[in-house]
Amino acid sequence: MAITVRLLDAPMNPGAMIGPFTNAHPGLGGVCTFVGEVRGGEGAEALELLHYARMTLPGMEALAERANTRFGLMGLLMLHRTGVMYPGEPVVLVSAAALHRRAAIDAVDFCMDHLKAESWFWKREQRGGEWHWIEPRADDYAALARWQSPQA
Amino acid sequence: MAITVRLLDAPMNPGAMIGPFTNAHPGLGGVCTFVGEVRGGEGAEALELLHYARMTLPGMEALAERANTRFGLMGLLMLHRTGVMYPGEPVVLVSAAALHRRAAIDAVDFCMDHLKAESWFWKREQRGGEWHWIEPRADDYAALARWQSPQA
Amino acid sequence: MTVTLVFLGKLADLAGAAEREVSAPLDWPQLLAALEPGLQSAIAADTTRIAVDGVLLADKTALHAAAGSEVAFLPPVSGG
Amino acid sequence: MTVTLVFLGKLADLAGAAEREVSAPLDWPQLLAALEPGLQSAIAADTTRIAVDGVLLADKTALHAAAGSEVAFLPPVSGG
Repeated sequence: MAITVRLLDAPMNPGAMIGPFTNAHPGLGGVCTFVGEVRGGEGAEALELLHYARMTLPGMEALAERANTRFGLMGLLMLHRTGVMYPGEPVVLVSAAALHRRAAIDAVDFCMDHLKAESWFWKREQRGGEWHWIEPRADDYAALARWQSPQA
Repeated sequence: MAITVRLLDAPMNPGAMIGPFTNAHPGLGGVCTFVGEVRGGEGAEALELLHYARMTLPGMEALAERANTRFGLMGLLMLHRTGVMYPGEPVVLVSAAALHRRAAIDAVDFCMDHLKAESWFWKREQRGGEWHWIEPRADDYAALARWQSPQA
Repeated sequence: MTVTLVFLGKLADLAGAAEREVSAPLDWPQLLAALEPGLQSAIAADTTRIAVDGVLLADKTALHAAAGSEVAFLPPVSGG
Repeated sequence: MTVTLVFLGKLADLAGAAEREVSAPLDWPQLLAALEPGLQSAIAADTTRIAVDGVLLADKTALHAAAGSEVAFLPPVSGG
């Protein structure tokens, strides 16, 4: 079992991460990977992700430990960009390896929901040359509620 | 929007598929990918996947179309091995690109559940030099029930 | 002229071959009469589906296969 | 000796800087007294959390920061 959690201030290459991660976990049944990118369109020119060094990475590490315990993973890779990014650039990558597909898929889903709604990142978008803060979205909190029943 | 569905009778390299697939869909919000491998351990030496050429690929293509319609995808890649495979070899890869993470993750989950429980594949495992057919599992059918309520 | 029978998954082991030719036309009673007892009961089992030329039959006892048709016997698929 | 205030997200725009030093020690009434009105109300808002040296306060009015401490103001995180 290996948990790798990183904050990156330069572009990442998801394809280059997934092969070695998969190969590092022989005996696994499945690997689920989610890569989130800066969306183009809608006039957004750039996205800036701010964090609080003292709390953001420790919070992600605690989340990775919770996911590992809850889903019984064989490996978990959690990478998140900070800084200014442009449409098409990867922002976040979560990859979970497990004996069974259900654990791998659910772990990625769980980590993404918690990264979006609970991790210490603040975002702003540049439109027409001006930066605008992105406000929290109600459906991000709603997504968390899915994980709160004892069975879920 | 591009749907790619393939049956492969030789080893696949998931890492090499995901980068080009992601790059082919600019403007996307997220890509979710599941790769299932032949599990090692438990004494299995090899896995053989048999299919029925006349129905297996058309069935996968119909599944891909259903997932595309249901989740409003930007792209879907569905690859499945046939033939004899050894522990650690990829068996199946499903990758979905969408504007939002929920659609991408749910589409992969939906496709995997239906590939496992409804697609025309028959598996046997070699243990101690002998081939044994793998029987259907009740939890594969239970997984399908999750997708049958109108909201799900 | 014949109908081709295709035995999938473990039905091929039971049939001793993946394919077999039988005389056309073929309906359900004729099919059962053409099969040895072990195979007959495996194919009559509720969990075995039949497809004619790639199309599943809703009711397999309604089988009517003409010369040149392919009749496939599909046992339950194996989950992963 | 001082306490370092750290303004995260859009609170940094409101404060005009990401950090600010104030005299130690610092409790909740002293904090409010040290801030200009716009920032004061933003920090008093229910959705703004406070962390001292990386640890969130359950009740921010219980703030007690000693000299050398870092007090961070965390507005709601932005979903994706």
